[in-house]
Amino acid sequence: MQLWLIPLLPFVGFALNGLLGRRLSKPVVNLIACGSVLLSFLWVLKTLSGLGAFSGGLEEPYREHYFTWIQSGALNISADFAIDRLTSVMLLIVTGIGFLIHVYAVGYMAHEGGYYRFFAYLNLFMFFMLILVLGANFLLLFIGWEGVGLCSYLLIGFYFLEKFATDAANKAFIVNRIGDFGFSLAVFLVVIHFGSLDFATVFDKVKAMPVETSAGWITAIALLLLVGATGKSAQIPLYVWLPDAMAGPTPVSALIHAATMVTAGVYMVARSSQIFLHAYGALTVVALVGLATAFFAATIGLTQFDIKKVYAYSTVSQLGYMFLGLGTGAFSAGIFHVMTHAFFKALLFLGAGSVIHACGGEQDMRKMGGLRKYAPITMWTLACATLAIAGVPGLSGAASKDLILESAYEFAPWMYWVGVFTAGMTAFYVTRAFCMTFFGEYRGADGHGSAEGHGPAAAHDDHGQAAHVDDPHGHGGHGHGTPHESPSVMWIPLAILALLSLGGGFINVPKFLEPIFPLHEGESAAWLEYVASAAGLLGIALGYVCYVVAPAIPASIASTFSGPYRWIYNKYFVDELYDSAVVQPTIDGSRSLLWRAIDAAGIDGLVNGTGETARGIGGILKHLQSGLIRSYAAWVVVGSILLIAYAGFLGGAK
Amino acid sequence: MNFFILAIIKAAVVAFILLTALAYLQWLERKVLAHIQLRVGPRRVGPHGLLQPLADVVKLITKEDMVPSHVNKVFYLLAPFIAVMFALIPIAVIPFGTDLTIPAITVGGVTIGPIHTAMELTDLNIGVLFILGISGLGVYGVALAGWASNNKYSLLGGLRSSAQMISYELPMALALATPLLALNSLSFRTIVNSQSGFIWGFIPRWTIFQGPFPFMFTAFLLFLIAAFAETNRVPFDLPEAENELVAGFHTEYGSMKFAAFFMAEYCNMVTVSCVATLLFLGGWHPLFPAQYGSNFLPPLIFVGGALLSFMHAASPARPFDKFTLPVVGVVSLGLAGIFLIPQLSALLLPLFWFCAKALTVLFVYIWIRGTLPRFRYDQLMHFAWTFLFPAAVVNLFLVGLWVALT
Amino acid sequence: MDALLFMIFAAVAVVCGLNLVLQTHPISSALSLVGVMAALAALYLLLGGEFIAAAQLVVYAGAIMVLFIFVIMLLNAGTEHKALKGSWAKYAGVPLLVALLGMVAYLVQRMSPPTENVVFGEFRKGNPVEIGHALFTTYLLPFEVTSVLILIAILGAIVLARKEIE
Amino acid sequence: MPPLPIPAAAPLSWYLTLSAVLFALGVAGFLFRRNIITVFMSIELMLNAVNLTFITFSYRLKQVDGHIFSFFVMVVAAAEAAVGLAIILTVFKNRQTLEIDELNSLKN
Repeated sequence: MQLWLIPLLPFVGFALNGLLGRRLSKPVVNLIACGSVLLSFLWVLKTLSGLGAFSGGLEEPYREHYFTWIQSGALNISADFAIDRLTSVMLLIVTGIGFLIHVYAVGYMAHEGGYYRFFAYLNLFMFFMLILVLGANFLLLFIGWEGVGLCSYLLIGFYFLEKFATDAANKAFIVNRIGDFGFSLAVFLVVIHFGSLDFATVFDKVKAMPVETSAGWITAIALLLLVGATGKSAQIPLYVWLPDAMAGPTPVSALIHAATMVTAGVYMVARSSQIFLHAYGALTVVALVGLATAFFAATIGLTQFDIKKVYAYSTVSQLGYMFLGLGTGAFSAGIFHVMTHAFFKALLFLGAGSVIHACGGEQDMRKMGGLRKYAPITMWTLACATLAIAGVPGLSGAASKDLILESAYEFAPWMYWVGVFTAGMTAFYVTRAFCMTFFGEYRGADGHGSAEGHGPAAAHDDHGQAAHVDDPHGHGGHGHGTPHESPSVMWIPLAILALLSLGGGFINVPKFLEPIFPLHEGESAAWLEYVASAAGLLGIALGYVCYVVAPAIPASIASTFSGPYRWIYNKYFVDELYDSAVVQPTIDGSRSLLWRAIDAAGIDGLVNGTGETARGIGGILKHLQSGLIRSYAAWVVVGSILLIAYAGFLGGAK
Repeated sequence: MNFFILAIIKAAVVAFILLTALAYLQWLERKVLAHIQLRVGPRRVGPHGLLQPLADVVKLITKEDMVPSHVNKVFYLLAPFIAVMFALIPIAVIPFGTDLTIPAITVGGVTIGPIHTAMELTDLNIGVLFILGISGLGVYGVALAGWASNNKYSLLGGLRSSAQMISYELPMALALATPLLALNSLSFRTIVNSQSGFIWGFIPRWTIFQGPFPFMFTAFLLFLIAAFAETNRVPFDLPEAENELVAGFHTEYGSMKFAAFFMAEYCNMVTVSCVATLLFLGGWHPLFPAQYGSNFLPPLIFVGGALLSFMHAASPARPFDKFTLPVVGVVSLGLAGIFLIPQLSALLLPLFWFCAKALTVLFVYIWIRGTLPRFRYDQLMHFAWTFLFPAAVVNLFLVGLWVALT
Repeated sequence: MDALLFMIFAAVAVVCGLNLVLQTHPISSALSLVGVMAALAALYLLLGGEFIAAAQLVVYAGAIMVLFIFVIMLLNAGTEHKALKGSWAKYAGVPLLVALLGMVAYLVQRMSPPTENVVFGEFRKGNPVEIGHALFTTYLLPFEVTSVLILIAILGAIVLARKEIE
Repeated sequence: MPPLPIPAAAPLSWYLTLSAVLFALGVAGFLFRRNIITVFMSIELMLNAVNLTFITFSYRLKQVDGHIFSFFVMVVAAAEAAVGLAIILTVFKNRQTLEIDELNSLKN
């Protein structure tokens, strides 16, 4: 089936763009970037149809062995790709959405510097993501995991002339390292206890073991895996990097930080569902983490004014939903939500991007408004996404969210209620964002875009990274006084995604995933759905009221509950907390202990001492190098004499 | 110690014949050139200048053997010796005919023989390689002569010739390797023996007729061209280009040393023609099978020659030849008679064929010299490296392919 | 007989080698080196290395040394004058070499008994057939590699020696 | 003819000793000569000595490999000579000298 072709195609695109991109013209770069991803998507389709995934086939994982990679003692790690139904869902999401976003980016990045660099990174990301999804053992998964982390770092810091972008990139990278640390520990534990990293063998061994009710090795592994997942999927306590990651270009936020990469944690947990199912405690922790994340992120989302920040927090909270689903044993529901979320969240971000594009780089919703007459298509597509995420019955968001909530109810009713409340909040803030953006009057200054975007953009259009020196929001919009609709290359993907997020709910992913995650029976009471939907609709209504009908209400609420409001508005001061609790001590410790004591005194002393010694010896030996060839020859003769004397007389040769 | 005596005798015989042949080769060359250019050539000394070579030798020996003051003595004197030495050595491995058997003869109680020996000084089983190696050393003579005589013309000549010889040695070796590939041996005797017989009863199974037709023939031509250059003959005689380099490397050489270079050159010519004969032209195998009377060709030729000379002698138009031509006729008649003696004919026929072929090649040498102008130096090198060498390689490759496939 | 031949050619080789070291003019050294090579070729024949002897003549004496002489003529290298400043190696060299030589000779005598003689014609594997067979079966890869090496050498020589193109 | 007063055949050790002598001569040439071309030729002399050793041992071991090795040595020597002489030409072109003692700009 040539699975290797799937990741290879984007890699080829990366290689071409990365190496030759500077010399290639933009159309060629577009062709290479999008074409490679499209080809890979088509190849995925071909492979899946060939494996009969669409016709009820692929019950058993299909596996391709390429070569033995690491062979040390009993440990035998081979480079294998495996594809089962879970993988195929992820593959479709990654390549499909990825392709749409690539196309979108062609329009969005049209005026950016470092064009080829951007698309090279995107393709590289696709490559690693596909490796992550296709890998048949933990090591390949880990490689993809780190690779996507790298690409996310590169793309967040795409405008690397901007302090905030580089800071955000570093933050994301470091926070992820913490998670990856846990993940790698988990991998080591797996090696120790199962002597293999191959999914199939490991999970079979796990299946053979009893379910751990109390803490045990499997629990430890599961928890460490969870740490990794929290890092990658921005769960409490490691979610802080995702909102800052919005410093990257919007397509990146859509592709990496909403649709695909952040769901890698979910995928990983689902992939190792056997382990979690055998570690009851860990599963509960997953559920709790998910629920808490969903709730807190939603509350923060209520108060943000940066449109991308809002969607970022909503992403965090939706991821929390997914983890809630996983934790409550509804793995298929979680994956289902991954898919639907990919649809509408990508759409939200792309719509946001389109809005930002329309406003010439403005991201603050307080400076927007009334865009519905300028950007109707954006509005309608964004409306679809908003309704979908708000959980309006029948739309994609509702379908998956309800499943999650049902399983949460079976797990523990209070979780269900918190989830419902969160759903309401979600509906509220997305509606808020939508209304602030599209209703009312345009609050942005005229010529604002051109003042800030056009000059530098025109000046820096096609030489490299310089394009963003004076454009803090990172979008060198092409100047225009009034907002305007985005080009077709941008809204066509929006339209497709809108359709998907409307009808995506009817793709019965749980049924599809049944061979892997048996649907848990226990017919859920119908009222659960009604309540959830009601919450969603209520949230929408409230949002509409607060931000269209009576715009004064939010301000008054904020003033009355000023304390909690500021608290929430500043994201519970979590960043500051981490800063004071973790970062500063680390810095101080490193400065005082590591730097002054160990590095300066110890290591430098050692190194310099070595250098001094070497110099001393060299000072003696330098007389050997007289520059006269024949003296060298004489030395050779001396050496040979010694050798022969040794060999001949001291009993070398008998 | 029979071996040594035999060897010495053979060496003496071969050396004598060879040196005489060289002298007369020069006479032949002058005659042929003269006739090509519608002159008569030497005819003062002896009838038809037949004694001219002797006269030349005497002249050269009796000349003052002067050594210019500015030369590097040692090498100046060494050079001609080197040249002659490496020119003469290769003859040692060249077979002239089939084995020679002399029955035991008793003269005054001393019994000699019976002697059975090959008609060559030694049958080296790597004869071809040997000749290649020695001829490679031949360069030193010329180069040293040019350098030692401390004269810019000579130096240029020496440099040119050494460069030229090195350059042309490659194609020559490759062209030589071509028949070896097919005949699959390095010993001349084996090579010649494997060329006996006839294809379809009348085409001699010589190398140039063997294999896929054009290749061996091409190899032969390439070898001939390269050999011309190796021996510094026209059209490749730049090292001694009289008119531009004032005779190149032997400007400063007089008398016998000068003769030594000439001997070396003609000896090389002989060697090359012998090698060509042995490797390509079937050595001493007759041109057409015996049942068509190839054994009676030599006597017929000699008889014809005799009749011709008698006729000329009879004609009043040639007063000078009244006595010489009848002598020639009688001699050739005698030769014809000898060829008819069965015991000797078995020995002489191969010899005849061998000499006939070698002489043909030598005649081609002279002919070319009478016909072609001289190359320019850059043309020479260009020709060697851009045409001759690739052609030889391709040819060798094709033959190798053919050998591998069959 | 063999011993006689050996002595003759060994003597030639040693004398020529000495000459190479003692002569002050490069050309003389070069010619004596040619002499050494010729003598060695004869010795190879004694040792049954027919092909290698021929190769010695063709490659070494016929090509390499001609190249040397060619260069010497081209540069018109004169005799070298006395060393202006001698390095210690010159003075330490002789005893060192004597020591080396003595040791090697002693070891050789000790290791190989004088009874095992070199008889001409006892070793028959040196003919072109055997060599070619070994060369194109066992040592095919090194052979090809050497061809590449030679190609590189040709290129290098051309690049180094060509006239500077302004 | 009276038999010669020498052994019928030369011991193997003679050959080895000869090659040692030649090698030492080569080293001597390398040490004492100052003309770079002569030094180069001394190296060739050493190579030849080594070749002789190869051939001798290949005779002793009755294997052809020694010949192959010396053949390779020859090939390498040819390449070396080509490049080395080219280098010498270039050096002479730039420095107008062949004395290795004067080619010491690497020193200090």
